[in-house]
Amino acid sequence: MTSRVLVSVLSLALLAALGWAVLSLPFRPTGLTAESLVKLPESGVTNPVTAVLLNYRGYDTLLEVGVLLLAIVAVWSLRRGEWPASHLHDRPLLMSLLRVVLPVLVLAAGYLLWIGAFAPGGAFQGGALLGGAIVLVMLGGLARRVLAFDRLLRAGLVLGVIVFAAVCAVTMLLTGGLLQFPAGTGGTWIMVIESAALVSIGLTLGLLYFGGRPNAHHA
Amino acid sequence: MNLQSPILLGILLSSFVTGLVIFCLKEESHRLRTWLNLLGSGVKLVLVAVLLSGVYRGETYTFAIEFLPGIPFALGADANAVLFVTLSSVLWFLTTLYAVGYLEHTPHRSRFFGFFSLCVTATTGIALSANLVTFLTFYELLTVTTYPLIVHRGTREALRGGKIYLTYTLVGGAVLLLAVVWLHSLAGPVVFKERGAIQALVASHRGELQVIFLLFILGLGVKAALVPLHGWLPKAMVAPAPVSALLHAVAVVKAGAFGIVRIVYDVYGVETAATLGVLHPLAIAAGITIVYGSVRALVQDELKKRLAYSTVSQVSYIVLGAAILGPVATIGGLVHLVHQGLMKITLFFCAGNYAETLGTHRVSEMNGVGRRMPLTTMAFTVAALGMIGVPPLSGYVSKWYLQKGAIQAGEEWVALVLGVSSLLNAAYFLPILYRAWFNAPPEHWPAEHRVGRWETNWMLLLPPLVTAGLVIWAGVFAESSFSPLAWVKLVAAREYAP
Amino acid sequence: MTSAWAMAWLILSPLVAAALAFAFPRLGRSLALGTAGVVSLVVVRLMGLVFADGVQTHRVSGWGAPLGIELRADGLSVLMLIVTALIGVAIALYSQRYFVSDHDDEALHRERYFWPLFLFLWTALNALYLSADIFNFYVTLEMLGFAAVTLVALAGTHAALTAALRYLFVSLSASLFYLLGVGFVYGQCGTVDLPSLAAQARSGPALWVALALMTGGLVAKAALFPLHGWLPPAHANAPAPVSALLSALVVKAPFYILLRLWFEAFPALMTPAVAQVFGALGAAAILWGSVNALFQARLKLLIAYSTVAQLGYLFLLFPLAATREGGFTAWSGGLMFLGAHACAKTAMFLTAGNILHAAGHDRIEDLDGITHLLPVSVFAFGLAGTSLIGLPPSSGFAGKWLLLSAALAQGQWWWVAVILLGSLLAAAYIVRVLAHAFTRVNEPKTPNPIPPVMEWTALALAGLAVVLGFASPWAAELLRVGAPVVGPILTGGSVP
Amino acid sequence: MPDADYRMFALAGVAVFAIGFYSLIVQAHLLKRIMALNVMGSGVFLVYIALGAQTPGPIPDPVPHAMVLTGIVVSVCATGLALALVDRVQAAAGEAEPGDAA
Repeated sequence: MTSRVLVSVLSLALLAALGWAVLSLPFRPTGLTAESLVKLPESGVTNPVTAVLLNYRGYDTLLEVGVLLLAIVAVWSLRRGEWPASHLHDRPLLMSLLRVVLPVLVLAAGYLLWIGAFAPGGAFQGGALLGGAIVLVMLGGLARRVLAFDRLLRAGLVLGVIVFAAVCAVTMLLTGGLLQFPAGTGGTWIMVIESAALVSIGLTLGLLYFGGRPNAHHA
Repeated sequence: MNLQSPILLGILLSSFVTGLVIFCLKEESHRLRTWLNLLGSGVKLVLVAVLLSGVYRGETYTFAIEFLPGIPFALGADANAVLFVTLSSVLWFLTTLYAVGYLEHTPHRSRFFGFFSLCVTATTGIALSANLVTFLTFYELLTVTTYPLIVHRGTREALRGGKIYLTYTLVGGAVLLLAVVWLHSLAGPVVFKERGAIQALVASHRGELQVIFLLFILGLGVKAALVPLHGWLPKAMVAPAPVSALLHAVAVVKAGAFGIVRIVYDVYGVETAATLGVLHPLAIAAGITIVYGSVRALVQDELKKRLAYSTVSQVSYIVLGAAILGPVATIGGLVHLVHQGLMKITLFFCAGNYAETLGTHRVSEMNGVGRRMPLTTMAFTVAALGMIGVPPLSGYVSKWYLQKGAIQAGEEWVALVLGVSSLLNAAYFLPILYRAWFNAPPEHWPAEHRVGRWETNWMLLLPPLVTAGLVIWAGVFAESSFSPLAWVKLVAAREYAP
Repeated sequence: MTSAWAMAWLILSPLVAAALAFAFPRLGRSLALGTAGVVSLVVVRLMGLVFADGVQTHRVSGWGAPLGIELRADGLSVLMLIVTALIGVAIALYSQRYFVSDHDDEALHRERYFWPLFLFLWTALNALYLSADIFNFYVTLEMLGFAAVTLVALAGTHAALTAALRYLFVSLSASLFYLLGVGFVYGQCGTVDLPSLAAQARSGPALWVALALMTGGLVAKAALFPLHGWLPPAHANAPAPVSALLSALVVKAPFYILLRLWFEAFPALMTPAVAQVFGALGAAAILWGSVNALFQARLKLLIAYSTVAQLGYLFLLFPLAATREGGFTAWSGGLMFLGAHACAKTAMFLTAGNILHAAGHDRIEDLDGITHLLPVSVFAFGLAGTSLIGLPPSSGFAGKWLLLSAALAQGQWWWVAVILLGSLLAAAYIVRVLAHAFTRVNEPKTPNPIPPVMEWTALALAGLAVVLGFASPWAAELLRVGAPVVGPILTGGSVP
Repeated sequence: MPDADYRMFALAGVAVFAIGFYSLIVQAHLLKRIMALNVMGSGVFLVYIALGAQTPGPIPDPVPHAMVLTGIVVSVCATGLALALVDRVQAAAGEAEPGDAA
């Protein structure tokens, strides 16, 4: 227990230092709010957060989409997806529910993607919904059918990275700058990137829930 | 350093490339390996001959490429360099021949001859280095390439010997590195040149220069086997005979002695060193080593051990020569660099022959070997008498100059030391000669096997006869215009030029 | 090719290749080889540009700091990129044969996933070395960490998995510390762009805490003593090429960020005390790591502990480069040492992999006569050893020489003692291995055959580690471009 | 209301961070340690949001906002990876209790 005492002392010291730092920060930090609003018209979107994510700091997001793909690669390399037998045969009740809910979820995901340009929302939020939809489908007992399309799944998972990279290449050919969109076309490019990302994010989240590479007797 | 002389690089590559090629050879391809060895050492010999005549005619050779920022990797051929490179290339040729004969029908010969060639590359590199960093480079290369030769037999004993050798030499190397870096931080890139390169600093950094000199002597003294840093040498006797021969006559021990010569004459400058007051302690250390080595040699029954301690003693003659101010002593020390090499390699060749042919390793087993192996024993006798300093053999020449130089410099105690050591030399060599010639041979030798129509394999017989011949030549024709002595006089003249 | 395109190629080609290698598992090997080729060519081009017209910067999305992210390539970045490419090519070649050694499903599975993970690792490193944005550093660090951990786990043994998990926990918590630090920096300075931070040259308690948080995280990732505990098991139990990647490259990335933070962004906070503390930890790492290496029973553990020790030398750069006189000498010395260690350590781990493969074990005591089985590999091990010990003319020697001359010029003799002692200890644990290699055995066992490429890659890298010593003037030249530490290379006082 | 003082949230954030750190060290159970990491992460994100809200101007600073989104995605991936690895470790450890696996 001496170790616990030691660690708690350590954590308290850490807390003290951190609190001190917080309080010694300038009361009104000079953020980048003004700057981001000034540049907003050129960014191609009107939602400043989306502008930061896909335009000002779009490069972060490129790598981040890479990290998502890396995560699924890592999980698949680690283990086969296990699936309770109870989830492997159809569940009529849940199925009937899904018939109603799925279209709505997909629609909502699409809506979030679109609205992200002007208001809170975007590929990640939409992707989260899509992921949820996929989880439901699997719980519905369709895991077998979802995982059957190994090729298709892999294609969908890499779609985000590939399209993002392609957009980088094309726009660079046009403007000579990495992720620099031709004037006035920002919105379109962002939409292209986000729609591809939406698919990959949705699939990634759903398959992370499955927690492993498709198993022989699943696929 | 605008003038590049490819010949200097050629001298290094002649053995370096040979070594690399030999590594790649199959174990079975004896003939090819032998020819490569002889070719490599032959080419080196020719190149060195060209160099020698060139320097004699007063041409200058330099070669430099970028190495460390501001410090080139530089080769050069001053008189000292030529002296040592000639010695090592001549003796390498003979030792190669000897080693080929000696190691017939033993395993891992590709490995052996590969490292053997690299080892010689390191030695010639040490000789030709034109600045301290290059010298350090080859000095460490020598350490590394000698280890596999010492442990070649792979026995527990060999490995222990190798470990002790590395412990001594690597620690010495670290001390040397410290000395080199420190001196550079004071003096900038240190290039070897007659009369020294650091006089300018004496006034401002006297104390540091003294400490650095001490570090240099400690670092180099390990290989030069100065007492008490000599502990590795007897242990390294586990190596095969040709290796011991090379180690004692040209490679490791000699590299250490040569290094001390370089530091005294071409880095500090002997006069500068004298004004720093560091020569006298060095002379005393050398004196102690000379006596101590001889005394220890006296009590060894194992022939190679006796020879090893005799080396400890004899190599310090060179150091002693360097440590006494005055041209005559310098001549004595430098010429002994060559003479000791010739004599000691002869002795080791012969020791190897006895062991190979008759299986005799101990002095006590050597009764009558002279009758069984007259030629070998004749060579042994010449070299032993040379060591004792019997005129007109080469050993006599070096001792005479050392004696004279010491008295000139007013260091009479040195004369005493030399006298004592000569007596001791006689005391541990003459009994061997007596046994060999005048005692009756035993019924049968410990492990005899006849090879060839001579008393032993001709490849084992020829080298000692040649080197013994050289021992006589270097003594008898010492005063001729083309002898080690003549060359060394040239060096001394330049060193003490007004 | 403009520098913008060069940077884009360096980041996008391994990323796309990684994605494709996952989508089409059969293409993994060829994709890796292709990427290796492309990246090497582009790096050379970028080096040319940096030599020709100095530091190269590119404003991603055209905004530029502080709102946007900037990519930047100065001498240091290019050096790191070159080292990465060098090792990357070697690993790509070596692994062509390593994973298909035995044709069971497990081996196949490993190979299928090795390639995309390896390519992600490469992406992360290239992106990290080209970034000039401390938040972007965080993203690349995470990509790096995920790839590294998963690669360790790829070995599949219980030991490897446990080590990987420990590594993951350290890596993730360290990243969070770093991220919190970035948050404070942003709150204080309103930017996360390195040059802008340098321009502000702020100080104050918040920044102290922020820098402490980031440093703590990075030091843990870089396995600096006393936070090195996770490294030996992870590096020793991973597959050989992975061990090489981890020791040669992965631990160097956080060190690189530390240099950027302390020397470039917040030089004001680099007080002599801080510098000495870094140095002291480095010295402790050298001694602790070397001594532990001496007593390891397994070859790969010995090499891993040697990594702990060698990383210590890198941190000697802090006290020696922070001093005005001879600062740049120490700076270039330390970074040359980094490159030297990368080559030597890769060669050693690949050799260990060959020995493991041929002899079926890596117990040092049972390596008697291994020279007869694997002469090339053992020779490679020895060569790499000379560079690790720092014997001339190896690149390790060049690095140590510069560190030593800086230390002597600054009168910090205690670092001199540490460096020399470390070299001797390194010699001790390397000779310990080689001695067994030379031991004569009467009936040498017949080894499993080793694909030549696996032996020769190791030898090539070892040779490189030695001859690169002659490249040290060139390296100093390169490092001078945009270096935060200025001044000449010390060549000592000049003699009339 | 941008002129309000949100530093309380930042303090809460660092507190959460410290708590997470504590349990990361003391917890032996692997799942709890993974949760601890998530707690730490949430603390960091809270600090970012609070600092973003604290800046002057009509709306909160979008940059930390976007950074948090990035951070969340990364931590989701991290959690997924960690869970898979833990499971694999325990499978390899046989019937060992989760606690003793690492």
